[in-house]
Amino acid sequence: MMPELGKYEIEVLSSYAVSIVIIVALVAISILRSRKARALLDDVEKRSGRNG
Amino acid sequence: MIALLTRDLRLAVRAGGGFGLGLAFFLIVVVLVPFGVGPQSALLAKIASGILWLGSLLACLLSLDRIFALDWEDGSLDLLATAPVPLEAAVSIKALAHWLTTGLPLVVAAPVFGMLLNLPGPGYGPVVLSLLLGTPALSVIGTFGAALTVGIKRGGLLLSLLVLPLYVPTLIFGAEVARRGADQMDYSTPMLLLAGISCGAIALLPFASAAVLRVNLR
Amino acid sequence: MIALLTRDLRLAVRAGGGFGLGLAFFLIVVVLVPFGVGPQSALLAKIASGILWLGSLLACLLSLDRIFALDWEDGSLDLLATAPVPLEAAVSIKALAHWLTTGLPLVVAAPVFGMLLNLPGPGYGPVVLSLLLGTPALSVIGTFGAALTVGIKRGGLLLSLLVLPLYVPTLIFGAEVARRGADQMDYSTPMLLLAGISCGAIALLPFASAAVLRVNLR
Amino acid sequence: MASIWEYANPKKFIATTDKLLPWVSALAVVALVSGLIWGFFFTPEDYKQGSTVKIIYLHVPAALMAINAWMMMLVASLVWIVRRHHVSALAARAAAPIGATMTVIALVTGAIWGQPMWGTWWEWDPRLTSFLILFLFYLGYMALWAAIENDDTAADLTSILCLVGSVFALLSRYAVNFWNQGLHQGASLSLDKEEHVNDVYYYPLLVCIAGFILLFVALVFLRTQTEIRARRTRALLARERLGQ
Amino acid sequence: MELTVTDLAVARGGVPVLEGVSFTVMAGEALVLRGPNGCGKTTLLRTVAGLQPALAGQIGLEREAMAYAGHSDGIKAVLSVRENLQFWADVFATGSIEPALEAFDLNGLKDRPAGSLSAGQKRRLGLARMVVTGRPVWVLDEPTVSLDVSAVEMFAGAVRTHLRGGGLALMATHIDLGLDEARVLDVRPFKAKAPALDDFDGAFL
Amino acid sequence: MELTVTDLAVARGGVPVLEGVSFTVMAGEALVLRGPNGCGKTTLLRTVAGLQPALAGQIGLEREAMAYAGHSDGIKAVLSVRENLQFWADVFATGSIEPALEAFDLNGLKDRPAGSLSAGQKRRLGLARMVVTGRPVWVLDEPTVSLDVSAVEMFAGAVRTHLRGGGLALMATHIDLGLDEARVLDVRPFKAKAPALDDFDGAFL
Ligand code: HEM
Ligand SMILES: Nc1ncnc2c1ncn2[C@@H]1O[C@H](COP(=O)(O)OP(=O)(O)OP(=O)(O)O)[C@@H](O)[C@H]1O
Ligand SMILES: Nc1ncnc2c1ncn2[C@@H]1O[C@H](COP(=O)(O)OP(=O)(O)OP(=O)(O)O)[C@@H](O)[C@H]1O
Ligand SMILES: [Mg+2]
Ligand SMILES: [Mg+2]
Repeated sequence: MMPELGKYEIEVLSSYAVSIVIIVALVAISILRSRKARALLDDVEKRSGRNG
Repeated sequence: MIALLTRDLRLAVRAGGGFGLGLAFFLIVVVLVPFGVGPQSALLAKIASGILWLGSLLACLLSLDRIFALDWEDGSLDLLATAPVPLEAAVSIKALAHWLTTGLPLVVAAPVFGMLLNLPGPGYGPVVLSLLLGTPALSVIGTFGAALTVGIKRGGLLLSLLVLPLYVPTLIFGAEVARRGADQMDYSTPMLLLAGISCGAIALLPFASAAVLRVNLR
Repeated sequence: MIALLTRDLRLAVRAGGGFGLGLAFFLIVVVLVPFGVGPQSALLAKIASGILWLGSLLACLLSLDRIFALDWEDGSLDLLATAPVPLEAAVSIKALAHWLTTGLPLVVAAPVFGMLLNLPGPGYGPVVLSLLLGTPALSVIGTFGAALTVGIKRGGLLLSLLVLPLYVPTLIFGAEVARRGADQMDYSTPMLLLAGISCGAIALLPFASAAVLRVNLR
Repeated sequence: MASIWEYANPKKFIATTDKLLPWVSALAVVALVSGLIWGFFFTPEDYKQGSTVKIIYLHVPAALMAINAWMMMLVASLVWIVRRHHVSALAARAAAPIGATMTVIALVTGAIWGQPMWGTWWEWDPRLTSFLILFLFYLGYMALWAAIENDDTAADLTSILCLVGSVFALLSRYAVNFWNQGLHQGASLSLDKEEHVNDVYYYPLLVCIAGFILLFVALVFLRTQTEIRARRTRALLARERLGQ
Repeated sequence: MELTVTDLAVARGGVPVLEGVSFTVMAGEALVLRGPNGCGKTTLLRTVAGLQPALAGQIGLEREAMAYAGHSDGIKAVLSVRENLQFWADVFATGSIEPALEAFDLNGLKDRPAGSLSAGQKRRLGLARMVVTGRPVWVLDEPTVSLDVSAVEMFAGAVRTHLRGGGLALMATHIDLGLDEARVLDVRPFKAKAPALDDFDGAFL
Repeated sequence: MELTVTDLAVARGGVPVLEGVSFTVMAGEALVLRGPNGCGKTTLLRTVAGLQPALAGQIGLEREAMAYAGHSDGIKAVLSVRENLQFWADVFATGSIEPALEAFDLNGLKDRPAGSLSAGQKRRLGLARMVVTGRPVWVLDEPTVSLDVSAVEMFAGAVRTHLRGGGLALMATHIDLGLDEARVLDVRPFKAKAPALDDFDGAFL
């Protein structure tokens, strides 16, 4: 399954690993922030809907 | 206009000696470099022109936050903005005052500091020339950065972060002129480019700075 | 005490991102050096360790004026001086906060920047080690300088002028450790001296800083 | 009748992107996964570069997106300056961290690639150097956004910075070229068949690039929504305080 | 010359603070704004003076007619009192600073660096600056803070001179200004109402 | 507890400003200093609070008993009202900030960044800080600047509470503090006389 990477195995694998980790982190942070912002807004909207 | 210039110069001289301090910082950078990289004079001669440019760039940078911050804090900037002077002119005058108190002394002092760094003989002319052409651009670009960060308390580091990348083209051409001069090569092309950048920056950036200042004063 | 530390860290993080900006300045210095001295990697490798030290020294320096100036302007320092906390302790805490927001990130980032400057392989360890030993001294000495200039508006350049000569011994031994390390020579002597300077500064300078601060607050 | 500017209304923007987002993200995942798998598992080694050629599937798309993200920010900034649509300012703000991340990926993969190819992690090659400068511009732009409290002021200042910065970034590109001649590969994506890389690498590369573009679009949608919501939350909280 | 403000709405930190503010100040007249802390007087004055944009409504005069003095006085500590005033006189091209020094009794202090003045003396210098601008509309935010009784009288005298010369003045204060003839406007009725919630547009409110 | 000041002489910028100042403030008492602008009230208060040395004379209490509030309030714009107060409460190890928030009606503002407060609201925060210091002697320089009528009442209430708790207060002001029971001291009689010219000693005067 795993392709033969020859003497550059470390380089290729590490660049894939680093890039994928960075991209996944970016996506995860974006999603988390989005969730938080959504929840906070819902909260505030509900509250100010009650009061005002 | 003249009133603004004289006031700025007067303030620079009275409040902690405008002229002297930029120079002193320049001197210190030049003195510290040999401690950092070691005292071999051949090595120093090679990097001398570059260090002179870097030193003057950093000295310029450190004095940038004076341009607007004090006037902002005490409310003078609000008043200047409503005064019967176009803000573009006021910004240019401020840049000029900065150059007179910081850039010009650096140009004058560069040969002396060059000596400390074993700058090769033919290098002196080009170094001074390139600084003379380049430091006005540094002042004008710096004024833009100072206008951007004027509302931010102790924005000093942010200011550096914003301004230094903008300094890159000036630095590259300026240092190239100085280096080629020291190597006795032809330096007319980078010098023309340097002059072009300076003229462009002086002609256009004050408008951007004034616009930014208006936003900040809202 | 802890309250002071957390407040200072909080202020550093909120007001213009304390951690990031010192690092960014370091990065910028490292990036600009090749533009100044030219891109030859052999030359860069030779001066790399020195430039790393100079860069962290300058990054430290630029953030010094934050230590007391803001507290002075808004009157907090008057209040701190009469608070039931010994001023020596308050000063040490301020230095610690400065190191945590400026020195420590620099130590951590140094290897990455070393790469940009083609620092030779064996140099990494010694550079990081010397910065780890040296930056606390830079913070403590800087706090002393900041205490000296606390009453002066925009004392930034004056502060640099006062502090840089005090940084010379630290710089000499620190850069020596880094350079010998990069050349694979024995660096235990300068390292011991560097550690000695750091310990001495940390143990004694807070008393001087507190004394100076008391004078300035009169 | 429906002008494109209707989407400049925050509510409308959120409603529309809510509908589009699942599709765009799904497409992005499909393109990315298939392109990377194709590239990683099913392409041969290059006779010169060996297996390192596989890094191209990350490196080139990331580098392209790093530049394009800045372009998009430039356009959005212009839209904000000229038409003052809040969504475009917020979209520029949302794109900056993505662009910065792409720059980091390009730099890191390039550095890893450089080690076997040029024998060094870093070389002051013009292309590499101008990327480093681009990264600095991203940092400055984001720091300025973060440092200013008033959202409209921040939008104005950052968009002017983006304009001025673009001019200087371009200048730096030329300056850097003048300063040092490079080691880096020339453009290999050109339509000219003679120029670009072997087809074996070319097609999976195209798929990867499409994947990165879709990922970028999806992230910009998501993050712009976040910025809009955060801004509305701030406005509501402020109004609430006013009530007291 | 008259200053007509119609249906003005002002905001601070993105939040509407006052709305529907309308008033007219004729030449020779002074209007004093009153209202509890935080009701928006400073915001209103800054908007009228052209230092920040209005949310809605019109201000009858352009900002070149206004001179504004707020809490910070624009005083340079290292320049002398005379140099401070002379600078503004030059910028506004109004010539002599003698009348201003006279009006606020600064002749005895004129060669002192401004940084060594007491709080009230600094304030007097800040107010003297209004005189040298030569602008017809004075916009003053809490002008008599830190002033003693005799200095408040000087201030009232200076405002009266300004009004007699065809100028007009708009001021905010919590304390007595010594200007009994001035009209008073309470800004409380103009407090901005929270806007309807679902009106979610470009302004995010 | 009582604060006795005997024969105090104070200087600013090297120039003697007041001399021969003597007074006593008992626990539960408030003393208000009055005098025209520039007569030396601020200088006297800073000296009593231990922020600058006296030229001559004694101050009965050491400075660890004093809490001083001047024109600048020591407020950090980026911290919230609560964080600002909490910090001082921690430094002075006095625990809860609730009473202070209560006394100056800051509960509604407590999560706002202090930088976004209006002038009067900032002042209230600055005064609330006095409460959390827990110090027996309050030294206040023009405390009610920018405060509206109701806030002045809050201030008077807070001072009365402090006095009832055995504290004492020393204040300078030009306007009414709402504290009718406070004793008033006019500092004009203590104005320093120019010393004989040939008396040129270590102080160069
Ligand atoms: C470390 C920093 C590096 C950066 C910032 C960088 C940047 C870039 C950029 C911006 C592109 C796209 C250019 C375009 O399409 O016009 C690119 C493409 C490419 N890079 Fe790099 N690169 C780096 C290192 C390397 C190294 C070390 C190698 C291999 C020896 C390499 C090989 C390539 C190849 C083969 C392409 C595709 C050719 C092309 O489309 O231009 N890069 N790189
Ligand atoms: N960034 C902000 N976000 C929300 N509200 C703010 C912000 N900045 C100021 N405010 C509020 O706006 C209101 C108006 O403030 P303004 O300074 O105009 O009041 P003022 O009438 O001048 O009060 P004072 O008499 O105390 O000077 C205040 O309630 C203030 O708290
Ligand atoms: N460096 C200096 N040299 C000479 N005189 C000075 C210097 N600094 C201050 N003074 C003077 O000392 C005097 C005392 O000032 P102080 O601030 O104590 O007055 P104050 O009573 O608080 O006045 P205010 O009511 O205006 O606040 C003032 O007349 C001031 O001008
Ligand atoms: Mg106000
Ligand atoms: Mg006073």
